[in-house]
Amino acid sequence: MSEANIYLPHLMRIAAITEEAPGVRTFRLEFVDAAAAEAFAFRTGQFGLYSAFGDGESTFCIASSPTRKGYIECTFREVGRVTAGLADKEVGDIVGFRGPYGNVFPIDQWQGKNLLFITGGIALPPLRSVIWNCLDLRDQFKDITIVYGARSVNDLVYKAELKEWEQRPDVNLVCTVDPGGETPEWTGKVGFVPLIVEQLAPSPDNTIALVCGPPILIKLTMPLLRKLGFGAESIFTTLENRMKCGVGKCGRCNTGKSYVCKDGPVYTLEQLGQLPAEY
Amino acid sequence: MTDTFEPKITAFVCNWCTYAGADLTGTSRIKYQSNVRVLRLPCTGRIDFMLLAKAFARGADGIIISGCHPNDCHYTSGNYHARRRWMVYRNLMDFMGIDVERITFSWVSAAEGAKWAELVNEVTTGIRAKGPYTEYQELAHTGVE
Amino acid sequence: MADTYQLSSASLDALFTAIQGDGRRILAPTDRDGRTELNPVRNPGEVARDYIQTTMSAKAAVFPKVEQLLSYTLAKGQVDLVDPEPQAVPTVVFGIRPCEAGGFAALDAVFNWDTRDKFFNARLDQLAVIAVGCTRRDEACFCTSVGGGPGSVKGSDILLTPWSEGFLAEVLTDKGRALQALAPKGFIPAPAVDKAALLVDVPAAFDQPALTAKLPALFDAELWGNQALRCIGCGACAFVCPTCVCFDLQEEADGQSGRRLRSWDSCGHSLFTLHASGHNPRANQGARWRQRVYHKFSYYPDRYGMLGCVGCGKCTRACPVDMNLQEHLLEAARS
Amino acid sequence: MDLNEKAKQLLEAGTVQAVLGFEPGTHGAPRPAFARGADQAARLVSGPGCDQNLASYVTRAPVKRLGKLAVLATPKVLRALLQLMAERQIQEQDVLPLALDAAGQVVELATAQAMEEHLALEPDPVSTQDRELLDRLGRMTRAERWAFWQGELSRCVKCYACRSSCPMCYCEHCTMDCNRPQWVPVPSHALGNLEYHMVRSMHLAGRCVQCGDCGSACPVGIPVHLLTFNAEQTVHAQFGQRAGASAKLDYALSTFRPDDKENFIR
Repeated sequence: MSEANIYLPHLMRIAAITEEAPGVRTFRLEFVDAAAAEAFAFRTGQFGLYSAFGDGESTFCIASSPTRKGYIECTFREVGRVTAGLADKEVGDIVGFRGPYGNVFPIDQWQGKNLLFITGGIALPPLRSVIWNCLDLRDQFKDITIVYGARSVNDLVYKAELKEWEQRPDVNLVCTVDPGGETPEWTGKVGFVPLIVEQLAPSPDNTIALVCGPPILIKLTMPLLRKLGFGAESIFTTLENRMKCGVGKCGRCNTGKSYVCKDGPVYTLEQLGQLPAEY
Repeated sequence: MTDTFEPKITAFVCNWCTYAGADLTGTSRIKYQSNVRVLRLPCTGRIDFMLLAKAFARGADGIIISGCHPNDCHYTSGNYHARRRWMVYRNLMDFMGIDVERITFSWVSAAEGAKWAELVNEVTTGIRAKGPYTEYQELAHTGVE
Repeated sequence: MADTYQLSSASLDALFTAIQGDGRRILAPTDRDGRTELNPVRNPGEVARDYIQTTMSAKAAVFPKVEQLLSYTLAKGQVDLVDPEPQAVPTVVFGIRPCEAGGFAALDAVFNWDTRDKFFNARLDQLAVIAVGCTRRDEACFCTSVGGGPGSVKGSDILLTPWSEGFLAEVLTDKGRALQALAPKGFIPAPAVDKAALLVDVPAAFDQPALTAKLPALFDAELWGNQALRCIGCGACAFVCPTCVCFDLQEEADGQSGRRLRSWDSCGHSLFTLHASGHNPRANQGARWRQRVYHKFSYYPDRYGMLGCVGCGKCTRACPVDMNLQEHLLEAARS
Repeated sequence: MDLNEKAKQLLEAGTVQAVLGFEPGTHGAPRPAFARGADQAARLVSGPGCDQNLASYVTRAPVKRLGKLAVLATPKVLRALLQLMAERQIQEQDVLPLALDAAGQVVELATAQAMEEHLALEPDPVSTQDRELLDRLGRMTRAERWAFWQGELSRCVKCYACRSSCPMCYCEHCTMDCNRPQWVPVPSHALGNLEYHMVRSMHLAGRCVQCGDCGSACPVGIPVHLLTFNAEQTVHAQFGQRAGASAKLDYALSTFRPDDKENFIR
């Protein structure tokens, strides 16, 4: 018998499908094989390759928290062949999952710190995993602030959870939509995420910032945080490189000497500074 | 050839003429062999040469491709474009060694129910004699380790 | 010191026969239709005579251009997944050059970094390499600039050096000794011979460690864009290269059954890093050409402690527009 | 004035920002080169071995960003430029073709008409090697032709050098790069190779200027140029037009004549 086939996915049954926003869905996946379910463990920040059998594999983060046992969740937007294949699936259908891959958000080093989450659109899923992980260990962290924006109210994902975070006294949620994206009933802010962060002017003291979003959000938010005094080693992000194997071999995610699927996807701004701007 | 071989014939037909012609074949109670699988397209001008290639790759042993006679096209010039395309494609396939005799090009009008039946019967019998197009159907597994 | 023998042409015949008797195929350079490529051979007579190298490399013996990683059948709510056993044919590659023999280590470094690739390992296990030292070279060769040489033993199980009417044979590994054991009488202890004198001279062209140290600072130099103006963005260099390991995973399904195939890929192609959003971190050919150089001469040493290039020059010979790697590396070293 | 002086003059006067020609490369063999300053004009060479179709660079973004281009115009380059004009990819003023007369003196062909007249003088002969292979193929049975092409295409690794070296393959997003639907399989197994080369040849029917660069670019020596030549030959024989003959040529497969003759439609 030869070695294990590192490209062989686990079979997962879709337990639940949530429509998050136009073309954006969340799958709750449960292992078909009980032994695999038992053996499976991951840490927040890790990702996987999800198979729509017949169309291929796509890379998404594991959007659920490791503290929630028995299932994993992923959130994706229908943009290509595989995500369209996944979007056709119904509850009970089988998809594939390979993982967990990549490194982690080091939340065990953030005890007693304030956490500042800054994200936009469907970049919330990777940070949502961290948020729920920290909320399930709430007493280990001081203030938790979440700045989350989307193009319009309808484009906000995890709408139910946003309400839950809003009502929680121990979470400071600042929700915003791009100008023109608001609805009459909208009570949150209106403005681009970097602008809202500037208005919020969060203090860098004893604070870890997690930033995740489209290149434009990263481009505007990072210098702002630096200006506010955040150290490059305390700003974290997760990269979205093109990936195929997820195990550091196929070469796609190679950026500088780093393989984003092995050495990332989680990087501090300081680590990003050592990589060539090729991500 | 064991007599159990029943060829799969794929027919790409235009909606306005040949499909209607085939319909007429049925209403005229004219019998023809059931090996043909009819695919209806708006016009022969819509029939991309890759559809033929995919048909062979997915197990067709013979192909019929048929539409309105020149000057009868519902869209005026679809069949004229198709004709030019077929002229180039047929030569290219032949040059590459693909068995172009497995592909029958034809004009069948909406009134030619009998011609449709005759076409299908003749093609089916011919392909049955030729046997399955295995050399093409094996391509997907050749060169994979 | 490896055990060195002399091997006559007749003994080589016997070795070929014994190897095939042991159920192994022999791949060697052959001259057919004006091309020198690796093909199955039965006896040394079929092996090409006067060649510098083959066009395609021997990597295909361990990393085929297309291989099936898994297959499945689909039914409503049910997937039957099949994990295939790799079909590793016991193989002896004969007659490749020492540079190329050194390439397998670079492949192994990636395929077994942290996780192990069972397909590659199954084939590498079944492979033995009998390289033949170089008595000819051309302007594309630069093995001595990257730690190799016309008589380098790295990566070979047996290294033959053309000598008088037969060969000097250095048996270097267990696999080499296993081959020797198949036809032991042919291996006669050899007198001390100056091997270098029998081989072509390949003066080193550039100081590779200095170049590797210099590359990070050269990342944003215009040099790469200027060189790549001529590059047409095909994959010829990557696909002939004995150390290029990048691959693509492709899904092919037909109704109720499907398979996942691995095939060679190239960082020279624009799609290689294209995001679903349309963003492409390497949007122009200059960045892609630079990636080829940096991956082999900067990232490989950083990550795997070895180079991703053996200086064989296959990429230069195969390139439709003569992107001469050695020449462009020299230009970078001097800039 | 010879090529080097003309290039120097054009670059110094700023008439063009780059002169695309050939320079000596590995083993002295000519390779494409951009002279982007008067000082680089002396590098340019011409004559035997300068037979790559430089027109394949003309539609590329990095080359367009250089500004106005002069290009050493062998007959195959002129045919490709005219075909690119016929397909509205470039206009007369974008490129300044520099043809060389028998004495090696530069003839500027600033207009499409000048290019067409110059071309009429020098048709490109089919090489003897191609002629022999085409004759051999002509004598083969269908099964033998199938075996021949399956043998040749089995060596294809889909490096796409044929596509990348073709002046007429300028599409931003090639059919091969689309995966919705995945028309042609990406891996280079027998089906993927056959379908790729079939699509490539069909997409060049009536557009291929028969320069042969795809065949010479192939690292494993597959005579893929004979496939596009076949498609182009049919267009010439059946529809009486030849790609690259004029800047005002209609695309053969999007025009027709009601009386197009064929002998196989029942």
